[in-house]
Amino acid sequence: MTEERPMLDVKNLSVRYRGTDTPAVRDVSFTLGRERLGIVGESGSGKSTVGRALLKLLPTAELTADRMRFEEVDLLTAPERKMLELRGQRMSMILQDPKFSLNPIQRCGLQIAEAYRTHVRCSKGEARAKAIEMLSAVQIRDPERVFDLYPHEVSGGMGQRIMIAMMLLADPGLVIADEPTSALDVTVRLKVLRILDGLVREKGIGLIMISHDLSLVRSFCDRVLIMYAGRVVETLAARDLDNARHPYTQGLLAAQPRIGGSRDELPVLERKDSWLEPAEERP
Amino acid sequence: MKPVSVEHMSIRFGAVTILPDVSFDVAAGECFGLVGESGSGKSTILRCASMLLSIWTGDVTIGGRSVREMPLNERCRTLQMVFQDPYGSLHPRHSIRTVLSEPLKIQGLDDRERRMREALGDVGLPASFLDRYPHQLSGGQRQRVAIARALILEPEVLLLDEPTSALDVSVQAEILNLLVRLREERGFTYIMVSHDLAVIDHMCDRFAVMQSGEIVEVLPREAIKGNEATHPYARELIGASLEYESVV
Amino acid sequence: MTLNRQHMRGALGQGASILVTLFGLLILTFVIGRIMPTDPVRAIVGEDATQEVYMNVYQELGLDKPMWQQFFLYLRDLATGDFGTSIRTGKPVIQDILHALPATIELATFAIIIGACLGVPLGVMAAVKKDRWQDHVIRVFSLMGHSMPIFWTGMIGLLVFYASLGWVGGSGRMSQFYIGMVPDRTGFLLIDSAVAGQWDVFRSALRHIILPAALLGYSSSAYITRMTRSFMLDQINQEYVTTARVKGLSQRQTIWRHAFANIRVQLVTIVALAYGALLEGAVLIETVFAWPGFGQYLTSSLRIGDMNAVMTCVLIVGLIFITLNIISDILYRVFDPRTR
Amino acid sequence: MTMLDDTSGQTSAPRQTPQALIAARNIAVFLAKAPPSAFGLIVLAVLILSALFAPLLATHDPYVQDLQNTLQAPSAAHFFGTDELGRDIYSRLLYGSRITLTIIGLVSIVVGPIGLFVGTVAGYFGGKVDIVLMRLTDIFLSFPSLILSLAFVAALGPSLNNAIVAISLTAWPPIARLARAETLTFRQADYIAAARLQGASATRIIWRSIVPMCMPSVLIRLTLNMATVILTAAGLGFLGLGAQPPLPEWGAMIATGRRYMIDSWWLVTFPGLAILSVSLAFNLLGDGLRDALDPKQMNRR
Amino acid sequence: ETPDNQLVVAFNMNNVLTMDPAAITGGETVQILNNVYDSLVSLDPESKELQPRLAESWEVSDDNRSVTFNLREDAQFASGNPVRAEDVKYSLSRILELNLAQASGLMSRGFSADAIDEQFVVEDEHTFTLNLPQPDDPKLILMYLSQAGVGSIVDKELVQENAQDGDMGRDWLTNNSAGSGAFSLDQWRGNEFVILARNDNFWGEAPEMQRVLMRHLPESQSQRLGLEQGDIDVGFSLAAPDLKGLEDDENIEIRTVPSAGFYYLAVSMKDERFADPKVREALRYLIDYDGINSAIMPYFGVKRQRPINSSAFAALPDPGYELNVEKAKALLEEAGYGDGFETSIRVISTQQFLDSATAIQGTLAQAGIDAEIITGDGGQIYGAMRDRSFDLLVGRGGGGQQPHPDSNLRAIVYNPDNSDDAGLTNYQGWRTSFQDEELNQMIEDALVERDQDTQVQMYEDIQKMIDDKVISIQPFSERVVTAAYQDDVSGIVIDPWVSRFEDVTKDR
Ligand SMILES: Nc1ncnc2c1ncn2[C@@H]1O[C@H](COP(=O)(O)OP(=O)(O)OP(=O)(O)O)[C@@H](O)[C@H]1O
Ligand SMILES: Nc1ncnc2c1ncn2[C@@H]1O[C@H](COP(=O)(O)OP(=O)(O)OP(=O)(O)O)[C@@H](O)[C@H]1O
Ligand SMILES: [Mg+2]
Ligand SMILES: [Mg+2]
Ligand code: NI
Repeated sequence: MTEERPMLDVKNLSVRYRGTDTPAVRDVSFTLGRERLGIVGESGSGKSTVGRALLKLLPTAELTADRMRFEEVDLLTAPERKMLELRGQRMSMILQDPKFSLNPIQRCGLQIAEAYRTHVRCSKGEARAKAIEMLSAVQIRDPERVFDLYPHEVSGGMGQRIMIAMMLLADPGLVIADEPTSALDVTVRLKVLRILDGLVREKGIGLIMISHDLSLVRSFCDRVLIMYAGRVVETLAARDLDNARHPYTQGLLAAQPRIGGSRDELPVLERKDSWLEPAEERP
Repeated sequence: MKPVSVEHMSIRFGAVTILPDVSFDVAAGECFGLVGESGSGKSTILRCASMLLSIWTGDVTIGGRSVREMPLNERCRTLQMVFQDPYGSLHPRHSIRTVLSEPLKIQGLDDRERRMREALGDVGLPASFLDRYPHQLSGGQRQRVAIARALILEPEVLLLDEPTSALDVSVQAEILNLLVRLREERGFTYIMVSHDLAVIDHMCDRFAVMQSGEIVEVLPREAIKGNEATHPYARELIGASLEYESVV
Repeated sequence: MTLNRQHMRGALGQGASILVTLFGLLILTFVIGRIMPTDPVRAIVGEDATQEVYMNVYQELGLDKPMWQQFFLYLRDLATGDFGTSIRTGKPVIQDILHALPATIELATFAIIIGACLGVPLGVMAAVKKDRWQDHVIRVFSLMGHSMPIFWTGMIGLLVFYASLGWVGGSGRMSQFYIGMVPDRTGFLLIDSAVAGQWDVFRSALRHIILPAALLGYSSSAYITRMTRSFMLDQINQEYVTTARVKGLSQRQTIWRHAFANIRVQLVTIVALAYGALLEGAVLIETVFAWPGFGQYLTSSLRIGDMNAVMTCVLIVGLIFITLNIISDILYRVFDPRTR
Repeated sequence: MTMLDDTSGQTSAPRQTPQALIAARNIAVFLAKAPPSAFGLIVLAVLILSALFAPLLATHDPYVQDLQNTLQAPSAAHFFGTDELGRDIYSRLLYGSRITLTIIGLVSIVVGPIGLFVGTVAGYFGGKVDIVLMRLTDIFLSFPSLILSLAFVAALGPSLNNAIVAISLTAWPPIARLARAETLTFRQADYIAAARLQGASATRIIWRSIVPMCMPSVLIRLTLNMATVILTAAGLGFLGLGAQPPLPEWGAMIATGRRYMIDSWWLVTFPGLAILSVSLAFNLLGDGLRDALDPKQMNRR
Repeated sequence: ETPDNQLVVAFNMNNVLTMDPAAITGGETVQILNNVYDSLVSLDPESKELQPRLAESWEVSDDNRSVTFNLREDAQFASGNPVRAEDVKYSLSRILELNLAQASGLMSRGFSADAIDEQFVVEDEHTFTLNLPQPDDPKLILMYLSQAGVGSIVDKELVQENAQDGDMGRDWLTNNSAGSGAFSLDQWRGNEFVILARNDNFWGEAPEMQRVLMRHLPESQSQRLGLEQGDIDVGFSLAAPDLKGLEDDENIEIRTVPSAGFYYLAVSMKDERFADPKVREALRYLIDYDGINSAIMPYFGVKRQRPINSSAFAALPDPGYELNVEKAKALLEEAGYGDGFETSIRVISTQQFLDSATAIQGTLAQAGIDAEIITGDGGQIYGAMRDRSFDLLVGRGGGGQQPHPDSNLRAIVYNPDNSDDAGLTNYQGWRTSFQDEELNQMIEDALVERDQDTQVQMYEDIQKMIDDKVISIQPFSERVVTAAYQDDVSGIVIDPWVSRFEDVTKDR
């Protein structure tokens, strides 16, 4: 990796939700530079929990780690006031489902503008202009009109783009995208991904892409973390994904039917308890 | 093995017409796919065909008999459905035993214990699962139970409404394998809804592309790979899927 | 166009269903009025009347006619705005109620202001601090309000604050000897006395209303707190609240600008319903405080079997509730963009 | 005998009972953990125990008067003092708990099924059935419960039984509303569709599939309702329209005791505290139950 | 502190339904209207002697069949109209013609709307003759006429001005007054208050109070607190414990005076058990007269066991019944009910009634009689009595508004027709299905006896006979009324039937 200090440095992060016995995330360690990191894993493996833990958005969970730094800030000890500065401005997160992630009774544009006004002292007019600019940056055709729409009046793809606009408005250094496209139709999915990719490249920011779709992560990320039952079982460069050594990763890759692929029986995963051991410790 | 034929199916909710006029035929023992954007009416077709919705017009015949004219019992034993969400398709308060014995009781079938064990065996679950409750099962296991419930009345036509889209790829593979095996062994006729062309390609012989309530094109499976569709929307859909898969 | 027609149809449908409800209400009130075992005739003629006198009055009240005919006459009278004459006061019932209602409304309004000002912030606070000690304290405090028999608290309050401490006024709307000294303009004593410049009476009225209003307010704040809390909890767990936090909004901003903004409409409904429910508390508290309001009118009418009065009271309560429901429906439509 | 013949009950009983027992124990443990609902549980236990063992715990006969010993302040002989007829208030409170339990028990037994029936039927069938039933519910719902009960009791004549009838008449609509709302959400569920595909009749679906789903929220609502029922009953008793003397109903005790309140505080204080703590207990318990078996979480577990 | 020139009175107006003297019922309305309307004669509150009022004097004819009244010449109504014999005639005929509550009394004395001109004769402007339609005791009639209601003289001219459709001003008088009393009705709001304003045209001495505010405060506690806090001058319907509490307050005066009627235990003789005089006699010994009167009745009643109010002339002292369970048991044994029986006691749910019934329930139980208490409001309890369907009943009543034995006897004992159809609901004798021809006759005879001493002797005989025959109603207490008032208020008359506020003064 580069010699400069990584933007994000996490060591042995564990998260346990209050009222549950086993932690949802156990001993997760990784670092992130100005690159695109994918986190994949099956449902419930703790992907979103990791993302939310980084922003300290989990009021009902216990968070422990040996180290959790974002640039110069120690996230572990940072007080809420410090986090308010970070959130939105320096790190932000694109939430999964636009249907639920936008305030249903506030116009979309205002919600975007609010993100800007929270961090930048400016007039309403300026914020509005900035928001509209951002809306066109995410390729919304008639940003002036969309600005005044309510969330239920926009389609899923548009909603997702509004989310992206809102989260990238204040030029954060780190963006966590939590399954940004899984709620969308295949036809819109690619468009949204392209926009996101374009913006990230343009601004040169760190991106964590959370998804359960291996193939997607492979094409959009530089590196991939594979999670299984709250642990990272394998870390790989995206292009090496086909050479994954962990049987879980291999199994996931093989189980996917492919267009034009053979119609033979699909290989299925045989889960083993030993997978719960961290990958490094296996021979 | 019975052929299914949908003729001029049309339904409206209030002022909105959901399906203007849908017709297609499925050969006996065929697996027929339905794809299309979200909200295009795929599930609605299945719900109409199974008479879960009854206010539609047109007709559906199975083996030459109209589903409307079939008595309830016969219809239940001809056609069953598997739903999309494995978390919602099992009653959270019923044990698997209740889930499976209920249809037998309703239909007045005897030898229940054996039938239940067999059905569970067919979907690859041990008989000990009979006394579990849905919340003690994983998504894939639930979907198997849902399939077992459909199988226990020994129907001839299975309607599959996105049976795997709520599941992980790894679990999806198990279910798809199961469905393929069952069709080979018993010769069911399937109508399967999916939004994933890879799954359609893996399972089906022919499929219909739907857009806002209408079937824009019916294509054979082979048409996917080379995107041989003619209708623009069908082309776009297949194109996007192909592109997604290749980019990806 | 279609949207408009659909709205029209919705409005018509709603209108029709209100009519049906109203008609049901009429039947119900009529039945209640007629099966009351209390004998209104006896109340009029007294214990020692002869049979002859009794029958004379019986016929005058129209009680000798068959039931359906009575119902029909009742409907006809209602249609002409005639709610009948009270047996007890000899005045048109509606006039009596219009005298009594302002007293209750004044009390209820005062109470709901106290209740809402107390209940809403407490509810929000409890939701934000869910499962911490603040939450427990607020919940127990508000549930106490919901669990105490209002007539009991009224009595204790009277005993402590009036009899022992002398901080507040006692029974009635004002000191007894002020009665009849303020011209009746609106029926709202605080307003009337202020308009007439009779500040003595105003002060006295204020001293008298404060205790019952505070007790009623406390009991309705219990309901408001609880509903606010659960609405807020629903909202706080929503993704969009997380979105707001991701944007960097502080807790306070997230709560008030986003979560709270989303429950405003529901809250208005709740407060409206709580306001209606105060009528219920009023029946009891008015008995304890000799408050000459609607509740007293109803209970004393019930006691002597004053059918017309009872039926009209019940009808009015029903109407008030239906109106409150309609208003809250409309509010939903107006304020929630999703239902527009 | 007949019970033993029911084979289906027999086969399912050994399997299901542990499940239900475990669930019940889990709920109890959950409730006991939170201080407020623990308090509710304790008060309820005390209430039930005192109702069961009233004859053992009571120091006096609740009905026997002692006109020589009226209005005695609390003392060792009379823990809570005596009332205007020299009856022991402590013993009357104990026996009064039976009345309270009877009221809430009977009301719940009447109201639960009626509400469930009306609500599920309206919700499941929809359309005209729904409109008719819901209008009916609306009519009853458009009154505050006390006022409607008042009117009914006035119509039926005051007595404990009539009070129970009147309260039941006013208490079912909210349950029906709730059951209907729940049914509407479940009606769309796939497992209902599956049941229909298996040829289950509407009755069977409502009874076997929908009712069990509505149960938790109806139970919660009933628990919360009990507090209201107690207060309404007490209010009726207070207005002289509920339980009739010499029954030691708490509200009626307050109503009569209030005439002596200024000089003999114990006459109203103890029954008031009893009503307060029991209805508080039910409220807390209902809240606790809501957390313990929140129907919203159930599908996800 | 209440103002010096206003009197603030707290009482219970639940039974105040109208201000029309022809339609009123009950003592509370009489209490109000006594101040608004004058009658021809009045009763002295203390001695219960007849006194002149609007009539300066009156003569009874020798045959006891007519009374001639000479009206005061200076009397005028609040409207300024003079009071004339014409008004007296109008007032009395109005009652008969409207046939409302107050008609009962006149009709039971034989007056009828068909014979108005014979019964009520205007001799000249200030002379009025009343002709009795049947042999009667003019004393009693005069007592009747002393009371608001039947006796109220209304302002004919004013009433006729406000009459509609020949209703003789019925609508208007419900809410307005047309009298010549010391006060006139200023404002009345049902179950809230009555305000009386001083009548500046009053013929007598002008009252000191400019305004009398009569406030509906049914809660005894409220009245007590109001008195203690100085918000109220007089409280008329206080309950025993509060009166007891106020005894200690040195600023408050408490006074108890005899009033009309009894608290009694009634049996229905339709029930064969109670038709047996042995059983009735047993019940007589199953009431703890002393206990009830000392523990429950203070302020409400004093011990009385005969059905004639002790203030009436010819009243005998009590026969001295006592609780005697053994004797009662023996009587029951004789009657064949040695093991007791089950029955019910109806009682209205007002405290002293309920407590008495509960006490009686307790003593009945000692003789093995298991009586269930059924409570309700007046309509339900007395309604059942009027329907003649009850077993036992603890109630209050029995005439006595006129201090004449006939008033009590007619209400309690007399029953001319015992058939269900007769509907003589105004007679408790009929309600309890008690009929005794001998007693009936004696009551009739005593009333029309012209010789005072003989009459007294006859009434005493009746009382003894009642004792022997064990009638269906056993009084255990005679009603008294108690009021509490600020001690700087004087001139208050407590008994509602004769109460007037014109002499009330405050010395501060
Ligand atoms: N608020 C919460 N309280 C308790 N447990 C939770 C909470 N949120 C998530 N969990 C649990 O934590 C585990 C990890 O959840 P998480 O949402 O991180 O999974 P995920 O990998 O994002 O899954 P998906 O792909 O379905 O989004 C799961 O077992 C989940 O049930
Ligand atoms: N009960 C209903 N009332 C009104 N509209 C309905 C109803 N059910 C479905 N619709 C509408 O019918 C259309 C088709 O719905 P359907 O569920 O068949 O779509 P679908 O193709 O299955 O979509 P998806 O891929 O999201 O499952 C949608 O626009 C939906 O909103
Ligand atoms: Mg997730
Ligand atoms: Mg679908
Ligand atoms: Ni409530």
